[in-house]
Amino acid sequence: MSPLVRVRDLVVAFGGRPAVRGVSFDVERGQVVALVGESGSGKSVTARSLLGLCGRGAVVEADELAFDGLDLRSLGERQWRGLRGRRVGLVAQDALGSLDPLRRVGAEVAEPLREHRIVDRVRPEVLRLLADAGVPEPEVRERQWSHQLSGGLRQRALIATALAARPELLIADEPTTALDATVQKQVLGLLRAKAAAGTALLLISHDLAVVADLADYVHVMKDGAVVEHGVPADVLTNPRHPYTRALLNAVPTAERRGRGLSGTIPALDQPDRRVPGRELITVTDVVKRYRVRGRPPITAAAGVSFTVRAGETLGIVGESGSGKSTVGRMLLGLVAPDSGAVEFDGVPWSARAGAERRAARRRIQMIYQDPLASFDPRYTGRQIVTEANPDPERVAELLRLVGLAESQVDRPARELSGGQRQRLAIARALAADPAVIVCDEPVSALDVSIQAQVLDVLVDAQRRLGVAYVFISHDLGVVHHIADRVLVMRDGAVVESGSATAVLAEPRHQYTKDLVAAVPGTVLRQAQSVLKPG
Amino acid sequence: MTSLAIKSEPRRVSPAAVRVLRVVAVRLLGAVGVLVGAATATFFLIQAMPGSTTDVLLARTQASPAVRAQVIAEYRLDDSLFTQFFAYLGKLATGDFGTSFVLRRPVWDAIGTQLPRTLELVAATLVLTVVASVVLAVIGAGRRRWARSLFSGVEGLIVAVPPFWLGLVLLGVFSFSLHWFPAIGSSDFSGLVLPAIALAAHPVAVVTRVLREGLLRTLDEPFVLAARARGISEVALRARHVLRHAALPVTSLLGWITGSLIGGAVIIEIVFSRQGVGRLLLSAVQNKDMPLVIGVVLLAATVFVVVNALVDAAAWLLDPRTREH
Amino acid sequence: GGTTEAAGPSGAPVRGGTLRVAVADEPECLDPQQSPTAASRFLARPLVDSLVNQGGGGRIAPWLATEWRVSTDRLAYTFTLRKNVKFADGAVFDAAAVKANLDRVVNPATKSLLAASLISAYDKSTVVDEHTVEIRLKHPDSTFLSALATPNLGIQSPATLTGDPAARCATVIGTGPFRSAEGFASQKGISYTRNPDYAWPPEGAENDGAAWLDAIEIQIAPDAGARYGALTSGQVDAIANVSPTNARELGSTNGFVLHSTPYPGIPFSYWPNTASGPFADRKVRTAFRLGIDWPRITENVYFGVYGPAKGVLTPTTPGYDASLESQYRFDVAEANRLLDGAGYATKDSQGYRTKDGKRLTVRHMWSDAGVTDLATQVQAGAKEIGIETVEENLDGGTFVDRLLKGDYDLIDTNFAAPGPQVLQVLLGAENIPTPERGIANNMARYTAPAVQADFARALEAADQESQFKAYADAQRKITDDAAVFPIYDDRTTFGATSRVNSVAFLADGAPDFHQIWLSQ
Amino acid sequence: MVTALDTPTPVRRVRIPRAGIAAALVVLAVVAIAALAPGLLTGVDPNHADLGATLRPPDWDHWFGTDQNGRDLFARVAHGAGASVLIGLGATGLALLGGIVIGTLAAQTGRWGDEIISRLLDVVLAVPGLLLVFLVAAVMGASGFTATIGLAVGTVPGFARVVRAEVLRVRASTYVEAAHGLGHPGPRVVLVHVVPNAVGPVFALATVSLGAMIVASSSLSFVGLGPKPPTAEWGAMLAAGRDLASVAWWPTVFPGVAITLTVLAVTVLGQHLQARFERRTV
Ligand SMILES: Nc1ncnc2c1ncn2[C@@H]1O[C@H](COP(=O)(O)OP(=O)(O)OP(=O)(O)O)[C@@H](O)[C@H]1O
Ligand SMILES: Nc1ncnc2c1ncn2[C@@H]1O[C@H](COP(=O)(O)OP(=O)(O)OP(=O)(O)O)[C@@H](O)[C@H]1O
Ligand SMILES: [Mg+2]
Ligand SMILES: [Mg+2]
Ligand code: NI
Repeated sequence: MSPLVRVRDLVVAFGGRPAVRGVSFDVERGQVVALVGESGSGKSVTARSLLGLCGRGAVVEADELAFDGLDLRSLGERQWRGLRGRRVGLVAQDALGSLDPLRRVGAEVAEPLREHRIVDRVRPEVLRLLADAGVPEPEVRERQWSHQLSGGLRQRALIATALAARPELLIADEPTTALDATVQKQVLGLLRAKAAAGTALLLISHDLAVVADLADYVHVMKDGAVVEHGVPADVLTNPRHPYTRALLNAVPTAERRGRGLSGTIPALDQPDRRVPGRELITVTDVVKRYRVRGRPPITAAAGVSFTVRAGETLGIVGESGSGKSTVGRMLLGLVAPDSGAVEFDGVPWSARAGAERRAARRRIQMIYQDPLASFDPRYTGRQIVTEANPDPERVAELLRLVGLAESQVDRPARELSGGQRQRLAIARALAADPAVIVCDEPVSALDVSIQAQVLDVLVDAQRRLGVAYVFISHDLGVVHHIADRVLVMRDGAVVESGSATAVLAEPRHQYTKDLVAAVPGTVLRQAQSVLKPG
Repeated sequence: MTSLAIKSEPRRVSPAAVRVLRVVAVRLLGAVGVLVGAATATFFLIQAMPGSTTDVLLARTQASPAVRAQVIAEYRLDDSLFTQFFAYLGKLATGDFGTSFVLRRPVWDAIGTQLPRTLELVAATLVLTVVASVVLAVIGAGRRRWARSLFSGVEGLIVAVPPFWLGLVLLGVFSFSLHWFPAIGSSDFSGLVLPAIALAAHPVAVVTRVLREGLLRTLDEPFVLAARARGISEVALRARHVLRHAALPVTSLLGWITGSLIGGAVIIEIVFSRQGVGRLLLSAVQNKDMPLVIGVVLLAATVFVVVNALVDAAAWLLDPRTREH
Repeated sequence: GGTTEAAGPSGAPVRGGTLRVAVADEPECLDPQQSPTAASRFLARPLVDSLVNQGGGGRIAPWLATEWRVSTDRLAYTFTLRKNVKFADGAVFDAAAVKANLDRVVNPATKSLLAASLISAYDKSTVVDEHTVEIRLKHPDSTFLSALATPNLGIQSPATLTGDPAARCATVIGTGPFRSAEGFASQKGISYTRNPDYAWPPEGAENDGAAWLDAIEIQIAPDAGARYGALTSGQVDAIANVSPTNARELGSTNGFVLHSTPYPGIPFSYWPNTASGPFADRKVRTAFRLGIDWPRITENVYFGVYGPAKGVLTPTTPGYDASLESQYRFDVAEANRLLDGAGYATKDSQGYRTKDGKRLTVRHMWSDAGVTDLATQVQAGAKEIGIETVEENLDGGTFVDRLLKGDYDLIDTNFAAPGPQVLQVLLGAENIPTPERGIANNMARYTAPAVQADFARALEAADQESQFKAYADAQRKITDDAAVFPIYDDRTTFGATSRVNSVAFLADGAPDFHQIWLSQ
Repeated sequence: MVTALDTPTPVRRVRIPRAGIAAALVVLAVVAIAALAPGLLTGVDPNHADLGATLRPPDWDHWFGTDQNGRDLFARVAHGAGASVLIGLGATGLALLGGIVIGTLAAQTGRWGDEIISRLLDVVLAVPGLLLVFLVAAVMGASGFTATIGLAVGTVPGFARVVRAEVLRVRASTYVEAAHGLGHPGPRVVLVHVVPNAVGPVFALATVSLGAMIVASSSLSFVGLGPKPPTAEWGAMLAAGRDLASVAWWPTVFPGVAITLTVLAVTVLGQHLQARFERRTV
């Protein structure tokens, strides 16, 4: 029997610029095929060519582009519509925006049912689909709008819409990007069940860990072309292409702790000689509640206590909304606790005012998840750092330290790439000669390979300058990689703390155990343990 | 891996009716405040006009001193400003807008006879604006770049033509030369056509642009891709998904436009010799007919307040996201 | 096409039809007893009749009063009233009605802005019998009968006089040839229907019965171009106040006729402030009058529709003295000589005359945008003889304020009136506007005793001949004194399709709807 | 008519052909010369009435013909640029200044100050722009100055709201927090980071609204509430030429074309600038 999908030498170009160049792959019935690769490598475009929805101005050419023997290259609009939703379902990349915010969730799920006249009575089917997709209380959810649903629920509702007309192929484009580890686990489970039930699955991800656990076959893409393919176990343990190897190396995990991830900073291969110094920050029993009119108050910090020592890295992990950022902002004195105290250098923020407070501020800096938002849009890279330290030599030195070339820093920051922007943010933070830098999800928005570079820069700077980090992240791998000590937060409270290895390798608290267990990548971890460094 | 996930917290809020009532009450209070403010500002502005009210009222007439005294006494023009002001406010509170100095009849009556004509014009203009913009925007949205440029060029041109000049041209061509439409008067539908077109030209251009850009922007939204991926037709896509989104910014824009149409109607009413509040106001201002001027200002402000309430209600209906607050 | 002064009937009149008219101005109040505007007179005339009628040549003719007697001290007028006259509401016209009207007009509660001052001499009325009324004056007033002839003192149904005067701002009920059920709607207009019982037109009227027209519909259209468009596009049958450009065009368009008649009274004129400023000097005034080519300006601005003025009164005004016309000539040399003589012999760098280093500047104050073009051209003309005119376009409030203070050099106005008595209204010493007196019409602030004496003589005059003689003397002195710069003779214009027949004008320039008829 | 007084026209990026921008620049250059130094375009006095040459059609001596008073229309159209454009510019400038100051004040004076200022703005906003100008004209007398003030007053609330919202947005932005984190004093942060970043949108809005202001100012003159005669002003010239339309086309056509071209050029350029601004920040 011929494969369900057969693609040979697919080329997609936008305005003469090819985004996909010569991709070939097959998807068999009931098979999970994965496309992995960094951002912009052409994964989404490749997948969408199966629906004829590559976007305005796309020119699609292929030697073969067939679905169940049907030649997709010559389809008219009507035939495409018969295919879309009915035979091929799409869970589009931007799950949070893929449900029409002005329509009820139920209407969205019902749309393909009505369009393709799948059932006579739509509502029971909608409820069944929602329940199937793992949406609790479907009767309630069906009547809600997407903004009333959490990210995980939206993702599941979207999957329900894609599966509504019982397609033979489901394309899932980054189905878990925006999700917490625990929710991610549930969604992946759902997809796995669908695949097991016979639906073919084309899975797209930049996350090797996700792919490795789920896929029967993997295609690694770079710059619009497939550079390597094979069954996951093969590709991950025995990468032939340097790109695949670099990609694997870049994944931060406990196993790679203390080593460079990107291979760009040789100094990191020297042993780490840091010794934690005196206590810089003491947090005692802080409580913070947010009151929003018409709702019960939210406890973002419920009696949190900890210390930060000079030169160490304290990791804070926890799911979204657990109060990580709130605690971070309290360290900077940006948020005043309702009770309890945050002492910096032995003096609580509440006791500092005016010039003294401003001077203390300089000694504790912050790095944000979205670095661009933290730069004045009118400033060039150099101006941004100069604002923190007027000494041009020191500025040049720091820019060099974070690996920014002279040619890059005299441009507006928005013209820099994501990784470069984050390096600039690090340079600015360092320019104030701080004792502590609070990093709030500094690498969450970055690709694995870029993330690796930024993490390396952070580690390098710490080793050279002895600055302490408070490193906030929901990514256990990253925290495990960089942190000396870890706090695990849940609903504003610290549920567990201790050395990184102790907490994350042998969690004691049930919540931590769940978190750790939810992290995908069993296959990947096994693979990495056999992978040779370098 | 980002932290965009939004927690769905159980919403434990006061019953919807109570919430709506509170919103309505707050709005009403705000509206009254705006109206009182407008009345106050207008009252003192008018008092700042040069020349005594009596002189302006009796300008170019040969009223005898006895008549003069009568006018002063009847309109209490010899009271102190503040006495006049509070007396006026007091009457306003009871719904009494006073009597026009010049027209010698209740302000409400004077406005009431002209108001329907102006409202007619404004309503016709709004309908025309909405219909024409939707049609033009939908036609203009799917086009190639050069066609879009052409569309926006024409829009720019329309916005640049002063409406009164457009009115004159329309009159010259369609009334004076072709005799298709009446040259004066406002009694029937055919008399409404040209003024509505002249008044609607600007709004149509502006709304079309906003709507078309809304359409284009919405067509880029991820949920459009998702909807297309379900196999729905382009027509259904536009009708069910896209137009509503594009209409969102337009509702608030229409609110603004309705407010400004009252001002624009003044000019158009003059050009087309139409009955209306605009001409009433122009002469009231010239005659320093204080009660009448305040009456018209209050009317316009009321329209503004009401329309904006409607716009908010429309947004509330159209966009469930705004219902949270 | 064509132009008529006052068309006679063309063929036999036909009854029926509705005449649609567009007019420029609307009154703020329909009732002419209250409103001072010409618009209220225009719109009320078809509804109300007057005791007497003033026809061509200023002659007073019987109307609702069939005859009258004036006492020798000229303080008592006894009117004999026409019988069988009915108001539109069915009430009977009688002596009590006349008394009620006049008493009501002078009652301050009516807030009459013109009518009351027209009969400022009025003392009281006495009902002698049902059809005889005696009116007493406080002092003799030779303008009294003319005043009674205006629509401002038209007789209205007594029942309507008792209530709130404001009610009559919409509906006026009189004995006229037409009646209006809905009355006047602001910005819209008014509709009239024929009064079928009408049988009491003024003496000498061509039509001595009910009006020919079934109905008249009057629409308000302030813009001249729009009115003209409405006429030429067939939306209306006639328009009042045809703009000069349109008037010229209409005269040469087939199917349309421009009906026009000069207004009696005072031409449109510039009035110098003779009390202070440069125009206090008679030489400067005379130079201003002689040195500007008024006829040419009039031709430029009004396209020959209005004729240049040749005297203090318009030629059609009774009592007009034609012998003075030669004085109103264009003579730059004489003007310059006079100005040199007045001490303005030197000129500054911009070509304006100076005296003691001060430029000869006059300030022209106005508040009506309609005179802009005229003012512009007068300014240009004055510059030719070295006089600078500063145009001061003021808002109503400031205008009145400065008028009362006499803070101006030039001001413009015309004044339609049926007879030479108007001279006193505009040049009588008692009519100088002052803060105490309020607005009045002697804007020249003219007080020459000899002229005032002529006015007094005219007022006392026993017969029209001696009255006119006194006014002729006044005209000569005013001309010699250059107390006014007449510019053009205003005309009333009425453009109509050629279906509209027998268009004639009343004394104050309004068309006489009673005798107009429509060809079928 | 929709004027800038009333609508915060949300105009999005429209790609304007290069030729269009060039043409707009040429038009604006000519208008600018006419507004600032009309003597460079014509040596004729716009108020010189040649009583012997009234209402002449365009010819070699009078490119645009003469008006009823024998004044050269080319000179009047050229000099008219000053009135119309300067009123538009002046009103926009005043509105910008007022909008920025009031908007910043509203955002910075805390809850009560904000509430009071916002409610006052609401009052002004509730009165349609043109009505407001009528009122101002009635109080201060019709003149170019009043028209400027009236238009500006009507526009300030719209601008102030935008500025207020922007200041609030910018103040809550991460980069302002970062600047505070560097230990800079509050006022410095407001002046160096908040205000400059907050005024961008209102400047973009102003470039677009300038065109609408010019249209509005000519509308005012058209109904007699603009600069007084004999000042040459496009709207007033149109009004004056209106009665002559049946005998002479030139008094209405040239000023009308002048307004339209100017506003078109201003709008095109405004959109171009706005597009550039958006590209810079997005
Ligand atoms: N509609 C379009 N017009 C022009 N270029 C496009 C369009 N869609 C995609 N591209 C370009 O094609 C390339 C591949 O895009 P694609 O979305 O397939 O990347 P991806 O691998 O899915 O990346 P990511 O992980 O960020 O989703 C990119 O350079 C992108 O800019
Ligand atoms: N300014 C605020 N006003 C009201 N509620 C707030 C505010 N800031 C945070 N919260 C609430 O406090 C809780 C904790 O928020 P916080 O940002 O600290 O979580 P987090 O752990 O950083 O989550 P994430 O991983 O999504 O960034 C959340 O429920 C959030 O909605
Ligand atoms: Mg993608
Ligand atoms: Mg956070
Ligand atoms: Ni991630």
